[in-house]
Amino acid sequence: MEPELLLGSTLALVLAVVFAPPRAPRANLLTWGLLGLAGMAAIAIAPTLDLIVLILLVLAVLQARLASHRDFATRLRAPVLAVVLLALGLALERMQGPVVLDRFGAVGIVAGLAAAVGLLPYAHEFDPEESLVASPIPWIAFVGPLLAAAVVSRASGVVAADAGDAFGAMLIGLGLLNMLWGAVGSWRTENDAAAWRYSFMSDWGLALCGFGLAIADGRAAALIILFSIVLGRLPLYLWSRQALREKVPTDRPINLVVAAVLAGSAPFAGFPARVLLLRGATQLYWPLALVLAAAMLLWLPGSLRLGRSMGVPRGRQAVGVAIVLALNVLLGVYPQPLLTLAGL
Amino acid sequence: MPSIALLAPVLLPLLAAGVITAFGLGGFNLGRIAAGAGAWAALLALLVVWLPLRSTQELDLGQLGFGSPFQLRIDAVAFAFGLMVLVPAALVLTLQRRSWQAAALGALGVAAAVGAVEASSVVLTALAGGTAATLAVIQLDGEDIRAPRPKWGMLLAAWLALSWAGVILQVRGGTAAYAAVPVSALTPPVFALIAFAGLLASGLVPWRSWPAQVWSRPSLRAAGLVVATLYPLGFYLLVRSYEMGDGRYPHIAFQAVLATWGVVVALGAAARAQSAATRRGFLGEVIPGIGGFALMTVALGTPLGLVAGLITLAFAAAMTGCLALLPDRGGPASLVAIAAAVGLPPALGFGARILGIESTFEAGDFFGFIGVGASIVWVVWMVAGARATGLPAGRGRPAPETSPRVAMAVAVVTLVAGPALAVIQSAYANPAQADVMPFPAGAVSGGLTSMVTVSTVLPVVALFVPLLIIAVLAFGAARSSLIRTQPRPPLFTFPWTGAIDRLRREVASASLPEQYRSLLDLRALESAAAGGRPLVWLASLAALAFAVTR
Amino acid sequence: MAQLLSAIATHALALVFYPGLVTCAVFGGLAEIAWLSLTAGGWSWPDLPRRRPTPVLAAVLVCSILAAVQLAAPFNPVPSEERSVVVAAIALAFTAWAVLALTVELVAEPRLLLIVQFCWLLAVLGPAVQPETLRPQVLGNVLVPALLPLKIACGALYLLCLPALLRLWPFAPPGDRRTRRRVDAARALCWLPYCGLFTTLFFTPPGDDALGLLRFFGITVIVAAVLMGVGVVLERRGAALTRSLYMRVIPPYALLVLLGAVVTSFELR
Amino acid sequence: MAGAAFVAWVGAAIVVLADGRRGQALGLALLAMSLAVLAWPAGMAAGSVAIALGGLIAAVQCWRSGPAAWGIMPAGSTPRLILCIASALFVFWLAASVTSGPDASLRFAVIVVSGLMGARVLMSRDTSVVLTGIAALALALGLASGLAAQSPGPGPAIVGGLIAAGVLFVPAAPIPSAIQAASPAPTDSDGA
Repeated sequence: MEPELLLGSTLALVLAVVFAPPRAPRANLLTWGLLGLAGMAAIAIAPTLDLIVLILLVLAVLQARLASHRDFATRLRAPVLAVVLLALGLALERMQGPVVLDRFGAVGIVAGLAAAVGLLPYAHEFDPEESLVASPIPWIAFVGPLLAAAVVSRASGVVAADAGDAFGAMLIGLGLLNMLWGAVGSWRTENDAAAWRYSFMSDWGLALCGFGLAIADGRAAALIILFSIVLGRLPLYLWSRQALREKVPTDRPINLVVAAVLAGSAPFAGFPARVLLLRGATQLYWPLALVLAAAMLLWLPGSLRLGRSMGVPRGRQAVGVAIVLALNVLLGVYPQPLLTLAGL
Repeated sequence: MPSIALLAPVLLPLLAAGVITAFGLGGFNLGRIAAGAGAWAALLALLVVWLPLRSTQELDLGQLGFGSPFQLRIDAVAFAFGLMVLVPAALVLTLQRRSWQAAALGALGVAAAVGAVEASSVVLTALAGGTAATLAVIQLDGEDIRAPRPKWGMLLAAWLALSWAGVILQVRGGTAAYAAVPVSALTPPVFALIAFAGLLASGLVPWRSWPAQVWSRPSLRAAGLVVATLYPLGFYLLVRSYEMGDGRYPHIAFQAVLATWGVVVALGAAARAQSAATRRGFLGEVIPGIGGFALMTVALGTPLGLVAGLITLAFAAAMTGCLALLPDRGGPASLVAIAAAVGLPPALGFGARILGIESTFEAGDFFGFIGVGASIVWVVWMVAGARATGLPAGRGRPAPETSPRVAMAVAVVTLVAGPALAVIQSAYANPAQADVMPFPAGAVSGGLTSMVTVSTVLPVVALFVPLLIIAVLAFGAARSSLIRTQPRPPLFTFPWTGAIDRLRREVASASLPEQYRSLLDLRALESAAAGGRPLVWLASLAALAFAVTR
Repeated sequence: MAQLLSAIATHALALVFYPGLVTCAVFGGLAEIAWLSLTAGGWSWPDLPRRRPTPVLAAVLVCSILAAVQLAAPFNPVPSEERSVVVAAIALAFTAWAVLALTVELVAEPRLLLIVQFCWLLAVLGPAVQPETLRPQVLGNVLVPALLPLKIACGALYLLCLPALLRLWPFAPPGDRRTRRRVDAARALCWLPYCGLFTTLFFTPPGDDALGLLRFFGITVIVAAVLMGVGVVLERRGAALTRSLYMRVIPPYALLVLLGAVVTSFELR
Repeated sequence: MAGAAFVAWVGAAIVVLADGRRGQALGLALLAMSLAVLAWPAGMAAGSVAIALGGLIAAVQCWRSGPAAWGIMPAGSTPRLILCIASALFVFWLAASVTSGPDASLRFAVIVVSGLMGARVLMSRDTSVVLTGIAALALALGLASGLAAQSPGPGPAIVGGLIAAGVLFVPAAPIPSAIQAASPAPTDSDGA
């Protein structure tokens, strides 16, 4: 799953740089994007979770060193918490002791993952005025997907069988929390940029549920969702920043199409992911599918708001939006090549 | 015919959308020509694929990636519903002027709807139907964002529910393909999901739902197309359910409840129609009303009921095309359209409803009472139709989007199509019914001149042809100038409609009492949860640790 | 093809002559004259011959003859298996509302009329639920003891509704400014279908012979006479009593009939 | 080994309790040496060297930056002291009593150092203190792989050493002046 996500992230970076708005700092974006990609490549090839945690620490320090509205220590808090939790979780899993220790280890890994990505209840502090590269957005939308895939896949070899259920249940629980909070937050919060951040969270909720289901359908759903974050939501957010500053909501058809992409409507990538998620949940425990199906409806109001906040893309940006839409349609209608590539 | 030809009815509108977009970006609006051509070509392709063989054809293009193969199938049901979608869509796309963006979206919507009908499995139908719904919302909002449109959430809920039903079938039965689902997999809960999806997708509710609301938009370009493409899809699911259930729903209670619900839907539409302030208001209720009758008969679970339902749906499709092109002014076009809508004998609507009511009696048990109810609802429709002939026209649509002659022609065709009821039944409805109900007990027969049911024979040609001639002579001799246009009071209002509106307003305006607001201060909650506070993190960790020890 | 043409010719004959247009016009004309003689002390020709007909009359004509050919009248050219009580009921239902198309002022007590029509439909279709057939003569022939009470109750309801449906009640439309009462051509066309349908549904079907003809029309004439009698009584008692009858007596009675139909169906399952 | 684990705790506690550069450097040096000693018998000779070197380089860099003072246990540091003692007792109970196996000292050191360094980073807003904490954390993470049943080799320890050695050299970008003026002055002990 990691190589595919690395590929997706690379493509997202290319899109972001090539079709960036005129006043966007392209060089900065490219430099830090490439650095992030290097870190992600290292994560993808890292053989153990220990190394992944160390790479995560490096990336966190490097990002925290960027000029930002928030101070260095504040920006490092959540990633360091993630590193510590992951490390403690790993240590507990590796010790011989009662089962509850294994479960606590699972808690550490899951909480560490949430903290690394910036999901509830370990959300990173968010400043809407902050530059993109220095903000928590790269964690939740660029590095996070691959990191999560790597952590979950490596953790399966570390987490004891007795704690496997707790591991999955926690992922699903945090997934539901993020889905609900993110969907409601992206709808109700006052600030449009914060709404975008919450919308990432809600998508992550689906991905966590997918990982938590621990069956092929769940993993496939998570992969598609993560791809849609990297190749859909992230570029769209990037291109919406200018309009967010200008605070001019628009109601053109393109805004509705973007809203449809963000809401996971058919035929965009979110839809098959939801179908797979429902299938996985049905196999595991059907009431979960009911809860998921109900929660999936919460995406719409927030997505409509975000779609309207995007303004009317023009010039290169419009081309970029068209490419993102096309990719999402392709992924939504025919995800099989991606899943085959990922061995799912 | 190579099986790849099955793609043509979907691909041709898609191709048209591509061409329109390419030219549109170049500054040329090919909208009407290309979109119309795409839709007509798709219709032609459907006819060419189906008519020579008149047997099921399939095309398998491998797995799509969500447990569902990309398998298309054209059988009699797909053919029937394909026609229901394509004929009115082609009419409105050809005759209404629209921007290239709207035309491209319209063509895409047509392709998606046809895709939903051609899909061989529940999940694929959900994907295509969901796409059609998304495009419908975009079309409507793109045309006029302030005008009424279907609630996106409702449509999404419908197609998500269907997706869920599909994946349950995949998990429990190993497949969600209509033709291969084991009968035991279509359990009551799964069917309940499908029925819920069907009702929501077509807005089949007794209160004023989107199929009625969209007709009150200032412009009816997008509305007509959306009703043409989306409205039949909910019924399609209910018809296909017979195929999955081997000719019946999992429990007879579903038939009774859905058939009753259909009558209630038709009654709701009739009640609103008889109290409409304008003719446009009345016409807006026509499609939901016909839909209610169609639901009643489709849900009965008998061959006659299904045949009647399919004919009623074909009638609804024709009326959709007619109403989308009808101008907001008096004159013969409006009169003929109203006469056709209420089912004046010997119109197609008359024959279809007569068959539908007969089917309830022949269904046995208590279904006959549903037929009595349907007759009563029809009477309300008669009142509404008679009243509507003299109502003020309404809002006044832009002239370029109307085509009074074609609208009148379509209405006249439905009026004079009563004698062709048996032909429609034999060529159109019977094969579809036979596809989904393999056991022919109670099937409709009678050839091309009569409709023979268990208890009666309806000699449509022998009876309706002379009646039609008499009607033409009688109405031809009559003076229509006597009809006085005037505001007309409603005959009745349901006592509880006001209460429902009041309740809705109260719920919408409900707010938390002042003294409790601090408990649910969203901003404070937001800053606590997403503010990056270590104490919150620690507490969360403790909560997780506590949870895993349970 | 010849068979089809022959069928068309037969049905055309039925629609135009017997028991269609001509028969309806003659029967209805006589009934109208009798009714006007009873209530107004005399009669005059309808407006029809002097002017082009209204769309209302056209609609009533089409619907009433369609209903008429569904009757179990002896020598009816339409074969018995081709008749349907639903067709008759719905076609007749149209006739009550056609006038509303012209203007609202020509319909007296429309709400009341609507309620009465609901009750009448129950009376017509209620007996068809349990036998699961819609052929009028089969329904007329039903003599199953368990179904007889329901049949009788429905017959009574039918008769109670007819004065309203034929407008033999003391309500004048608000827009009716005529000083002299004329033969109502539209109503004239409805006498035979309404009364004949009662004979068809609630009496055993007559044979295709002179006696049968006499029996059918005899009963139908009696029904018409009873209706006129009821109409005269209502005229004399005034609008208040009539409204009270149709608002307070008939709907509850119809509900009882409905209940009876449900109970009967349940018992005979 | 038990002594090395104790020294590791002492080093970590000094990092937590000290606000001056000298105190931090001392804690880091003690920590690096003790962790290196613990890594050696865990089959990570190369890793042990990397941890020692990385830790010492970090300690030297730390000695050269920040306020030139020891600053051990300044006023108001009682909560930090309690944290150090309580965490030591808790982790000792966990490593020695709750869990089993031969590497109790290693378990103790990894958990207590990771925990204390995490707490130190979360508590402080001072950049040099945070960086010192991160360097120490990196060393502990490098050692943590030694807990695995099948050793992953010296890779993590070497990477941990490299991070520790390099992290204090990373140049910090200044906070934009406008924001600096608007923000309250950072303190070393807030959150403590």
